[in-house]
Amino acid sequence: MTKEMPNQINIVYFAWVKERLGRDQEVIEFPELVENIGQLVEHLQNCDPAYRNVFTDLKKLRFALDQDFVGLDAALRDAEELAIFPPVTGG
Amino acid sequence: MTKEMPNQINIVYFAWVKERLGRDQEVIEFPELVENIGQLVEHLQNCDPAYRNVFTDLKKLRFALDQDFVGLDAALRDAEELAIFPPVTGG
Amino acid sequence: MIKVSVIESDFDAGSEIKNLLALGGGAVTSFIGQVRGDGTLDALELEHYPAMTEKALRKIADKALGKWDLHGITIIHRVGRLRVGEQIVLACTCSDHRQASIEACSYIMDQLKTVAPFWKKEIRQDGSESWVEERQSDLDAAKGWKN
Amino acid sequence: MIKVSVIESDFDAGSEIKNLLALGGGAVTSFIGQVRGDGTLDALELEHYPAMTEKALRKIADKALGKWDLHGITIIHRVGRLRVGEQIVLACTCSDHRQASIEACSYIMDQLKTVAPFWKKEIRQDGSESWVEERQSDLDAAKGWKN
Repeated sequence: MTKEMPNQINIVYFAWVKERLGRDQEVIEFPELVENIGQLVEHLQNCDPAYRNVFTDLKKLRFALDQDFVGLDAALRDAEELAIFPPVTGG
Repeated sequence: MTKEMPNQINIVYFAWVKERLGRDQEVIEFPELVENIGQLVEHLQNCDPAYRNVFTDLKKLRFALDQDFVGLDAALRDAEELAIFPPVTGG
Repeated sequence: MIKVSVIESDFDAGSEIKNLLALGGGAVTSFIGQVRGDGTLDALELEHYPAMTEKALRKIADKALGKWDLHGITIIHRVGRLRVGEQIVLACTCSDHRQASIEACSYIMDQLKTVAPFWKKEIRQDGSESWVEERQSDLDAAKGWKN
Repeated sequence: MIKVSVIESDFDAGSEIKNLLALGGGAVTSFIGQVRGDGTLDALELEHYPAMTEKALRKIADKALGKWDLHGITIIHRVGRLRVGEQIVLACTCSDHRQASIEACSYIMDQLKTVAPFWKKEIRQDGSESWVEERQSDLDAAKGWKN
Protein backbone atom coordinates (compact mmCIF):
# COMPACT_ATOMS: atom_id res chain seq x y z
CA MET A 1 0.00 0.00 0.00
CA THR A 2 1.37 3.38 -1.03
CA LYS A 3 1.58 6.20 1.44
CA GLU A 4 -1.69 8.05 1.50
CA MET A 5 -1.62 11.62 0.21
CA PRO A 6 -4.23 13.82 1.83
CA ASN A 7 -6.88 15.27 -0.47
CA GLN A 8 -8.96 18.25 0.44
CA ILE A 9 -12.41 19.61 -0.28
CA ASN A 10 -14.46 22.59 0.72
CA ILE A 11 -17.60 21.62 2.59
CA VAL A 12 -20.54 24.02 2.91
CA TYR A 13 -23.47 23.54 5.30
CA PHE A 14 -27.00 24.89 5.26
CA ALA A 15 -30.07 25.19 7.47
CA TRP A 16 -30.02 23.11 10.65
CA VAL A 17 -26.85 21.27 9.59
CA LYS A 18 -25.06 24.63 9.61
CA GLU A 19 -26.69 25.70 12.89
CA ARG A 20 -25.86 22.48 14.74
CA LEU A 21 -22.26 22.37 13.51
CA GLY A 22 -21.87 26.07 14.29
CA ARG A 23 -20.21 26.90 10.97
CA ASP A 24 -21.23 27.41 7.37
CA GLN A 25 -18.13 26.05 5.68
CA GLU A 26 -14.72 24.54 6.22
CA VAL A 27 -11.89 22.94 4.27
CA ILE A 28 -11.47 19.27 5.11
CA GLU A 29 -8.42 17.11 4.44
CA PHE A 30 -9.08 13.44 3.95
CA PRO A 31 -7.01 10.35 3.13
CA GLU A 32 -6.97 8.92 -0.40
CA LEU A 33 -8.82 5.87 0.82
CA VAL A 34 -11.87 8.05 1.18
CA GLU A 35 -13.35 7.96 -2.28
CA ASN A 36 -16.99 8.85 -2.00
CA ILE A 37 -19.31 10.99 0.10
CA GLY A 38 -20.41 8.17 2.35
CA GLN A 39 -16.80 7.38 3.22
CA LEU A 40 -16.05 11.06 3.83
CA VAL A 41 -18.97 11.37 6.23
CA GLU A 42 -17.79 8.26 8.06
CA HIS A 43 -14.28 9.71 8.19
CA LEU A 44 -15.60 12.93 9.74
CA GLN A 45 -17.68 11.00 12.26
CA ASN A 46 -14.57 9.10 13.31
CA CYS A 47 -12.54 12.30 13.66
CA ASP A 48 -14.90 14.35 15.78
CA PRO A 49 -18.01 13.54 17.86
CA ALA A 50 -19.58 16.85 16.70
CA TYR A 51 -20.10 15.25 13.28
CA ARG A 52 -21.40 12.04 14.82
CA ASN A 53 -23.99 14.18 16.54
CA VAL A 54 -25.18 16.10 13.51
CA PHE A 55 -24.82 13.33 10.93
CA THR A 56 -26.59 10.70 13.04
CA ASP A 57 -29.42 10.00 10.61
CA LEU A 58 -28.06 10.00 7.07
CA LYS A 59 -31.59 9.66 5.67
CA LYS A 60 -32.20 13.23 6.83
CA LEU A 61 -29.25 14.62 4.88
CA ARG A 62 -28.88 15.61 1.26
CA PHE A 63 -25.67 16.23 -0.69
CA ALA A 64 -24.55 18.31 -3.63
CA LEU A 65 -21.16 17.96 -5.28
CA ASP A 66 -20.06 21.05 -7.19
CA GLN A 67 -23.67 22.23 -7.04
CA ASP A 68 -25.34 19.09 -8.34
CA PHE A 69 -27.49 16.81 -6.18
CA VAL A 70 -25.79 13.47 -5.64
CA GLY A 71 -26.12 10.40 -3.45
CA LEU A 72 -23.84 9.05 -0.71
CA ASP A 73 -22.08 6.86 -3.27
CA ALA A 74 -20.95 9.78 -5.43
CA ALA A 75 -17.18 9.77 -6.05
CA LEU A 76 -15.36 12.81 -4.69
CA ARG A 77 -12.65 12.70 -7.38
CA ASP A 78 -11.62 16.28 -8.15
CA ALA A 79 -14.75 17.92 -6.83
CA GLU A 80 -14.13 21.30 -5.25
CA GLU A 81 -17.20 21.79 -3.13
CA LEU A 82 -19.40 19.41 -1.20
CA ALA A 83 -22.64 20.74 0.28
CA ILE A 84 -24.40 18.96 3.14
CA PHE A 85 -27.90 20.05 4.08
CA PRO A 86 -31.39 18.88 5.05
CA PRO A 87 -34.04 18.09 2.43
CA VAL A 88 -34.98 21.31 0.63
CA THR A 89 -38.21 23.10 1.51
CA GLY A 90 -38.45 26.00 -0.92
CA GLY A 91 -41.20 27.02 -3.30
CA MET B 1 -108.99 15.92 -28.93
CA THR B 2 -109.48 19.38 -27.43
CA LYS B 3 -108.98 22.48 -29.47
CA GLU B 4 -105.34 23.49 -29.45
CA MET B 5 -104.50 26.71 -27.62
CA PRO B 6 -101.39 28.43 -28.95
CA ASN B 7 -98.48 28.85 -26.54
CA GLN B 8 -95.69 31.32 -27.03
CA ILE B 9 -92.02 31.62 -26.20
CA ASN B 10 -89.28 34.14 -26.77
CA ILE B 11 -86.42 32.69 -28.82
CA VAL B 12 -82.98 34.29 -28.84
CA TYR B 13 -80.24 33.46 -31.34
CA PHE B 14 -76.48 33.89 -31.18
CA ALA B 15 -73.40 33.73 -33.37
CA TRP B 16 -73.90 32.23 -36.83
CA VAL B 17 -77.46 31.12 -35.99
CA LYS B 18 -78.35 34.77 -35.46
CA GLU B 19 -76.45 35.87 -38.57
CA ARG B 20 -78.02 33.29 -40.85
CA LEU B 21 -81.55 33.88 -39.59
CA GLY B 22 -80.97 37.61 -39.80
CA ARG B 23 -82.48 38.34 -36.36
CA ASP B 24 -81.40 38.05 -32.75
CA GLN B 25 -84.78 37.25 -31.21
CA GLU B 26 -88.45 36.74 -31.90
CA VAL B 27 -91.63 35.62 -30.17
CA ILE B 28 -92.95 32.35 -31.56
CA GLU B 29 -96.43 30.95 -31.13
CA PHE B 30 -96.75 27.21 -31.24
CA PRO B 31 -99.53 24.64 -30.83
CA GLU B 32 -99.99 22.75 -27.55
CA LEU B 33 -98.94 19.54 -29.24
CA VAL B 34 -95.43 20.93 -29.36
CA GLU B 35 -94.07 19.97 -25.97
CA ASN B 36 -90.31 19.94 -26.19
CA ILE B 37 -87.51 21.73 -27.99
CA GLY B 38 -87.09 19.09 -30.67
CA GLN B 39 -90.76 19.37 -31.56
CA LEU B 40 -90.57 23.16 -31.59
CA VAL B 41 -87.61 23.09 -33.98
CA GLU B 42 -89.51 20.68 -36.23
CA HIS B 43 -92.55 22.96 -36.07
CA LEU B 44 -90.43 25.94 -37.15
CA GLN B 45 -88.87 23.95 -39.97
CA ASN B 46 -92.34 23.08 -41.24
CA CYS B 47 -93.50 26.69 -41.06
CA ASP B 48 -90.65 28.39 -42.87
CA PRO B 49 -87.81 27.16 -45.12
CA ALA B 50 -85.46 29.74 -43.52
CA TYR B 51 -85.42 27.57 -40.37
CA ARG B 52 -84.93 24.41 -42.41
CA ASN B 53 -81.86 26.07 -43.84
CA VAL B 54 -80.28 27.16 -40.57
CA PHE B 55 -81.38 24.21 -38.43
CA THR B 56 -80.27 21.57 -40.96
CA ASP B 57 -77.76 19.85 -38.72
CA LEU B 58 -79.15 19.66 -35.18
CA LYS B 59 -75.83 18.25 -33.93
CA LYS B 60 -74.31 21.69 -34.56
CA LEU B 61 -76.86 23.46 -32.37
CA ARG B 62 -77.05 23.95 -28.63
CA PHE B 63 -80.03 25.03 -26.55
CA ALA B 64 -80.64 26.86 -23.31
CA LEU B 65 -84.04 27.13 -21.66
CA ASP B 66 -84.39 30.06 -19.31
CA GLN B 67 -80.60 30.34 -19.33
CA ASP B 68 -79.78 26.70 -18.55
CA PHE B 69 -78.23 24.33 -21.07
CA VAL B 70 -80.70 21.62 -22.08
CA GLY B 71 -81.09 18.94 -24.73
CA LEU B 72 -83.60 18.63 -27.57
CA ASP B 73 -85.91 16.58 -25.34
CA ALA B 74 -86.30 19.35 -22.74
CA ALA B 75 -89.95 20.17 -22.05
CA LEU B 76 -90.94 23.73 -22.91
CA ARG B 77 -93.64 23.91 -20.21
CA ASP B 78 -93.78 27.49 -18.90
CA ALA B 79 -90.29 28.48 -20.02
CA GLU B 80 -90.04 32.11 -21.08
CA GLU B 81 -86.88 32.10 -23.14
CA LEU B 82 -85.31 29.56 -25.44
CA ALA B 83 -81.81 30.24 -26.77
CA ILE B 84 -80.50 28.53 -29.90
CA PHE B 85 -76.83 28.85 -30.73
CA PRO B 86 -73.73 27.01 -31.93
CA PRO B 87 -71.39 25.22 -29.51
CA VAL B 88 -69.71 27.79 -27.27
CA THR B 89 -66.12 28.84 -27.94
CA GLY B 90 -65.19 31.19 -25.09
CA GLY B 91 -62.30 31.13 -22.66
CA MET C 1 -65.19 35.22 -2.26
CA ILE C 2 -66.40 34.84 -5.81
CA LYS C 3 -66.06 37.59 -8.37
CA VAL C 4 -67.29 37.12 -11.90
CA SER C 5 -67.29 39.85 -14.46
CA VAL C 6 -68.09 40.26 -18.16
CA ILE C 7 -66.63 43.46 -19.55
CA GLU C 8 -65.65 45.18 -22.77
CA SER C 9 -62.71 47.07 -21.27
CA ASP C 10 -59.35 45.55 -20.41
CA PHE C 11 -58.53 44.18 -16.96
CA ASP C 12 -55.46 44.50 -14.75
CA ALA C 13 -54.37 40.96 -13.88
CA GLY C 14 -51.85 42.22 -11.35
CA SER C 15 -54.45 43.98 -9.24
CA GLU C 16 -56.89 41.07 -9.47
CA ILE C 17 -54.14 38.75 -8.22
CA LYS C 18 -53.38 41.17 -5.39
CA ASN C 19 -57.01 41.02 -4.31
CA LEU C 20 -56.76 37.25 -3.98
CA LEU C 21 -53.35 37.44 -2.27
CA ALA C 22 -55.02 39.70 0.30
CA LEU C 23 -57.06 36.67 1.40
CA GLY C 24 -53.80 35.20 2.70
CA GLY C 25 -54.31 31.64 1.54
CA GLY C 26 -50.73 31.22 0.43
CA ALA C 27 -51.30 29.83 -3.07
CA VAL C 28 -52.65 31.98 -5.90
CA THR C 29 -52.85 30.70 -9.47
CA SER C 30 -53.88 32.78 -12.44
CA PHE C 31 -54.46 32.00 -16.07
CA ILE C 32 -54.71 34.65 -18.76
CA GLY C 33 -55.97 33.93 -22.25
CA GLN C 34 -54.92 36.31 -24.96
CA VAL C 35 -55.74 36.77 -28.66
CA ARG C 36 -52.96 34.88 -30.38
CA GLY C 37 -51.84 36.16 -33.75
CA ASP C 38 -51.20 33.76 -36.63
CA GLY C 39 -50.00 36.14 -39.31
CA THR C 40 -53.38 36.90 -40.87
CA LEU C 41 -55.65 37.33 -37.83
CA ASP C 42 -56.59 40.90 -37.00
CA ALA C 43 -59.00 40.52 -34.10
CA LEU C 44 -61.58 38.35 -32.42
CA GLU C 45 -65.17 39.46 -32.00
CA LEU C 46 -66.45 38.00 -28.71
CA GLU C 47 -70.22 37.63 -28.49
CA HIS C 48 -72.09 36.39 -25.45
CA TYR C 49 -75.59 35.74 -24.09
CA PRO C 50 -75.89 38.54 -21.56
CA ALA C 51 -78.86 37.12 -19.64
CA MET C 52 -77.04 33.85 -19.10
CA THR C 53 -73.34 34.64 -18.90
CA GLU C 54 -72.95 35.72 -15.29
CA LYS C 55 -75.15 32.85 -14.16
CA ALA C 56 -72.98 30.40 -16.10
CA LEU C 57 -69.75 31.87 -14.67
CA ARG C 58 -71.13 31.71 -11.12
CA LYS C 59 -72.13 28.10 -11.68
CA ILE C 60 -68.58 27.28 -12.79
CA ALA C 61 -67.15 29.05 -9.73
CA ASP C 62 -69.61 27.26 -7.41
CA LYS C 63 -68.65 23.89 -8.84
CA ALA C 64 -64.96 24.68 -8.32
CA LEU C 65 -65.72 25.66 -4.71
CA GLY C 66 -67.44 22.31 -4.27
CA LYS C 67 -64.38 20.43 -5.51
CA TRP C 68 -61.52 22.29 -3.80
CA ASP C 69 -60.95 24.30 -0.63
CA LEU C 70 -60.66 27.77 -2.05
CA HIS C 71 -60.62 31.20 -0.42
CA GLY C 72 -61.46 33.02 -3.58
CA ILE C 73 -62.16 32.80 -7.29
CA THR C 74 -62.03 35.59 -9.84
CA ILE C 75 -63.28 35.10 -13.39
CA ILE C 76 -63.17 37.97 -15.86
CA HIS C 77 -64.20 37.49 -19.48
CA ARG C 78 -64.09 40.22 -22.04
CA VAL C 79 -66.53 40.67 -24.93
CA GLY C 80 -66.53 42.83 -28.03
CA ARG C 81 -63.72 43.30 -30.51
CA LEU C 82 -60.32 42.23 -29.18
CA ARG C 83 -57.25 42.70 -31.32
CA VAL C 84 -54.27 40.36 -31.54
CA GLY C 85 -52.30 40.52 -28.30
CA GLU C 86 -55.21 41.71 -26.15
CA GLN C 87 -56.27 39.85 -23.04
CA ILE C 88 -59.52 37.84 -23.32
CA VAL C 89 -59.99 36.05 -20.04
CA LEU C 90 -58.63 35.78 -16.52
CA ALA C 91 -59.22 32.90 -14.11
CA CYS C 92 -57.63 33.30 -10.71
CA THR C 93 -57.88 31.11 -7.61
CA CYS C 94 -56.65 31.32 -4.05
CA SER C 95 -56.22 28.33 -1.76
CA ASP C 96 -54.12 27.14 1.17
CA HIS C 97 -52.59 24.52 -1.13
CA ARG C 98 -50.88 24.93 -4.46
CA GLN C 99 -52.34 21.85 -6.06
CA ALA C 100 -55.91 22.86 -5.20
CA SER C 101 -55.24 26.35 -6.50
CA ILE C 102 -53.69 25.15 -9.78
CA GLU C 103 -56.23 22.40 -10.43
CA ALA C 104 -59.17 24.70 -9.73
CA CYS C 105 -57.78 27.28 -12.14
CA SER C 106 -57.33 24.61 -14.81
CA TYR C 107 -60.86 23.30 -14.18
CA ILE C 108 -62.38 26.76 -14.48
CA MET C 109 -60.67 27.32 -17.83
CA ASP C 110 -61.85 23.95 -19.15
CA GLN C 111 -65.42 24.77 -18.09
CA LEU C 112 -65.21 28.27 -19.60
CA LYS C 113 -64.36 26.69 -22.93
CA THR C 114 -67.36 24.38 -22.89
CA VAL C 115 -70.25 25.67 -20.74
CA ALA C 116 -70.05 29.46 -20.77
CA PRO C 117 -72.11 31.16 -23.50
CA PHE C 118 -69.37 32.94 -25.45
CA TRP C 119 -68.70 32.75 -29.16
CA LYS C 120 -65.59 33.87 -31.00
CA LYS C 121 -65.52 35.17 -34.52
CA GLU C 122 -62.18 35.60 -36.26
CA ILE C 123 -61.69 38.82 -38.20
CA ARG C 124 -58.88 38.47 -40.74
CA GLN C 125 -56.68 41.29 -41.98
CA ASP C 126 -58.34 40.97 -45.41
CA GLY C 127 -61.72 41.64 -43.80
CA SER C 128 -63.03 38.07 -44.00
CA GLU C 129 -64.81 36.65 -40.97
CA SER C 130 -65.42 33.16 -39.65
CA TRP C 131 -66.87 31.72 -36.46
CA VAL C 132 -64.49 29.62 -34.41
CA GLU C 133 -65.63 26.00 -34.17
CA GLU C 134 -65.61 24.00 -30.96
CA ARG C 135 -62.53 21.86 -30.50
CA GLN C 136 -62.67 18.20 -29.55
CA SER C 137 -59.64 18.70 -27.29
CA ASP C 138 -61.62 21.23 -25.24
CA LEU C 139 -64.54 18.83 -24.90
CA ASP C 140 -62.17 16.06 -23.86
CA ALA C 141 -60.47 18.31 -21.30
CA ALA C 142 -63.80 19.30 -19.77
CA LYS C 143 -64.91 15.67 -19.63
CA GLY C 144 -61.68 14.77 -17.85
CA TRP C 145 -63.02 16.31 -14.63
CA LYS C 146 -65.59 14.21 -12.82
CA ASN C 147 -68.76 16.30 -13.26
CA MET D 1 -37.02 33.25 -22.93
CA ILE D 2 -35.99 32.06 -19.51
CA LYS D 3 -35.69 34.40 -16.56
CA VAL D 4 -34.69 33.11 -13.15
CA SER D 5 -34.06 35.35 -10.22
CA VAL D 6 -33.26 35.00 -6.51
CA ILE D 7 -33.92 38.22 -4.64
CA GLU D 8 -34.52 39.63 -1.18
CA SER D 9 -36.86 42.38 -2.33
CA ASP D 10 -40.48 41.87 -3.34
CA PHE D 11 -41.54 41.28 -6.94
CA ASP D 12 -44.38 42.67 -9.03
CA ALA D 13 -46.27 39.68 -10.40
CA GLY D 14 -48.37 41.88 -12.67
CA SER D 15 -45.37 43.25 -14.53
CA GLU D 16 -43.74 39.81 -14.79
CA ILE D 17 -46.95 38.47 -16.31
CA LYS D 18 -47.06 41.39 -18.75
CA ASN D 19 -43.54 40.50 -19.89
CA LEU D 20 -44.71 37.00 -20.79
CA LEU D 21 -47.93 38.27 -22.38
CA ALA D 22 -45.71 40.41 -24.62
CA LEU D 23 -44.47 37.16 -26.20
CA GLY D 24 -47.96 36.78 -27.64
CA GLY D 25 -48.38 33.05 -27.03
CA GLY D 26 -51.96 33.36 -25.92
CA ALA D 27 -51.81 31.38 -22.67
CA VAL D 28 -50.02 32.68 -19.58
CA THR D 29 -50.21 30.89 -16.24
CA SER D 30 -48.76 32.17 -13.01
CA PHE D 31 -48.46 30.75 -9.55
CA ILE D 32 -47.60 32.83 -6.51
CA GLY D 33 -46.65 31.31 -3.17
CA GLN D 34 -47.13 33.45 -0.13
CA VAL D 35 -46.28 33.14 3.58
CA ARG D 36 -49.51 31.77 5.05
CA GLY D 37 -50.32 32.77 8.59
CA ASP D 38 -51.60 30.20 11.07
CA GLY D 39 -52.23 32.42 14.10
CA THR D 40 -48.80 32.05 15.71
CA LEU D 41 -46.43 32.35 12.74
CA ASP D 42 -44.62 35.66 12.43
CA ALA D 43 -42.32 35.12 9.46
CA LEU D 44 -40.33 32.66 7.42
CA GLU D 45 -36.57 32.89 7.10
CA LEU D 46 -35.63 31.70 3.62
CA GLU D 47 -32.08 30.42 3.28
CA HIS D 48 -30.51 29.22 0.06
CA TYR D 49 -27.27 27.94 -1.45
CA PRO D 50 -26.21 30.92 -3.55
CA ALA D 51 -23.65 29.11 -5.70
CA MET D 52 -26.22 26.49 -6.66
CA THR D 53 -29.60 28.20 -6.69
CA GLU D 54 -29.65 29.87 -10.09
CA LYS D 55 -28.18 26.75 -11.68
CA ALA D 56 -30.94 24.66 -10.10
CA LEU D 57 -33.67 27.07 -11.23
CA ARG D 58 -32.30 27.09 -14.78
CA LYS D 59 -32.24 23.32 -14.80
CA ILE D 60 -35.91 23.25 -13.76
CA ALA D 61 -36.78 25.74 -16.50
CA ASP D 62 -34.80 23.77 -19.09
CA LYS D 63 -36.59 20.56 -18.17
CA ALA D 64 -39.94 22.30 -18.51
CA LEU D 65 -38.91 23.58 -21.95
CA GLY D 66 -38.06 20.02 -22.91
CA LYS D 67 -41.51 18.80 -21.92
CA TRP D 68 -43.78 21.53 -23.27
CA ASP D 69 -43.77 24.06 -26.10
CA LEU D 70 -43.23 27.26 -24.17
CA HIS D 71 -42.39 30.79 -25.28
CA GLY D 72 -41.17 31.86 -21.89
CA ILE D 73 -40.62 30.93 -18.26
CA THR D 74 -40.10 33.25 -15.32
CA ILE D 75 -39.09 31.95 -11.91
CA ILE D 76 -38.54 34.35 -9.04
CA HIS D 77 -37.75 33.10 -5.55
CA ARG D 78 -37.23 35.37 -2.61
CA VAL D 79 -34.82 34.77 0.27
CA GLY D 80 -34.33 36.38 3.67
CA ARG D 81 -36.99 37.15 6.26
CA LEU D 82 -40.52 37.17 4.82
CA ARG D 83 -43.41 38.06 7.08
CA VAL D 84 -46.88 36.51 6.99
CA GLY D 85 -48.69 37.63 3.84
CA GLU D 86 -45.55 38.37 1.85
CA GLN D 87 -44.89 36.78 -1.52
CA ILE D 88 -42.26 34.02 -1.61
CA VAL D 89 -42.19 32.68 -5.12
CA LEU D 90 -43.48 33.27 -8.62
CA ALA D 91 -43.59 30.73 -11.44
CA CYS D 92 -44.96 32.01 -14.72
CA THR D 93 -45.20 30.31 -18.11
CA CYS D 94 -46.28 31.35 -21.60
CA SER D 95 -47.39 28.93 -24.28
CA ASP D 96 -49.67 28.75 -27.32
CA HIS D 97 -51.84 26.28 -25.42
CA ARG D 98 -53.47 26.60 -22.03
CA GLN D 99 -52.83 23.03 -20.93
CA ALA D 100 -49.11 23.26 -21.70
CA SER D 101 -48.92 26.57 -19.88
CA ILE D 102 -50.79 25.32 -16.79
CA GLU D 103 -49.02 21.96 -16.61
CA ALA D 104 -45.58 23.54 -17.01
CA CYS D 105 -46.34 26.01 -14.21
CA SER D 106 -47.49 23.16 -11.96
CA TYR D 107 -44.38 21.14 -12.85
CA ILE D 108 -42.06 24.03 -12.05
CA MET D 109 -43.65 24.48 -8.62
CA ASP D 110 -43.36 20.76 -7.85
CA GLN D 111 -39.69 20.85 -8.84
CA LEU D 112 -39.05 24.02 -6.82
CA LYS D 113 -40.33 22.21 -3.75
CA THR D 114 -38.00 19.28 -4.18
CA VAL D 115 -34.84 20.12 -6.16
CA ALA D 116 -34.09 23.80 -5.56
CA PRO D 117 -31.74 24.51 -2.65
CA PHE D 118 -33.98 26.60 -0.41
CA TRP D 119 -34.77 26.02 3.23
CA LYS D 120 -37.54 27.59 5.27
CA LYS D 121 -37.35 28.33 8.96
CA GLU D 122 -40.51 29.31 10.80
CA ILE D 123 -40.23 32.23 13.21
CA ARG D 124 -43.08 32.21 15.73
CA GLN D 125 -44.53 35.27 17.41
CA ASP D 126 -43.08 34.03 20.73
CA GLY D 127 -39.61 34.07 19.16
CA SER D 128 -39.23 30.30 18.81
CA GLU D 129 -37.80 28.95 15.57
CA SER D 130 -38.05 25.66 13.72
CA TRP D 131 -36.94 24.41 10.35
CA VAL D 132 -39.73 23.28 8.04
CA GLU D 133 -39.51 19.58 7.24
CA GLU D 134 -39.97 18.15 3.79
CA ARG D 135 -43.46 16.91 3.06
CA GLN D 136 -44.21 13.52 1.56
CA SER D 137 -46.97 15.09 -0.55
CA ASP D 138 -44.39 17.33 -2.23
CA LEU D 139 -42.15 14.36 -2.99
CA ASP D 140 -45.12 12.44 -4.38
CA ALA D 141 -46.14 15.39 -6.54
CA ALA D 142 -42.64 15.75 -7.96
CA LYS D 143 -42.45 12.02 -8.66
CA GLY D 144 -45.78 12.20 -10.50
CA TRP D 145 -44.05 13.81 -13.49
CA LYS D 146 -42.05 11.43 -15.64
CA ASN D 147 -38.47 12.52 -14.95
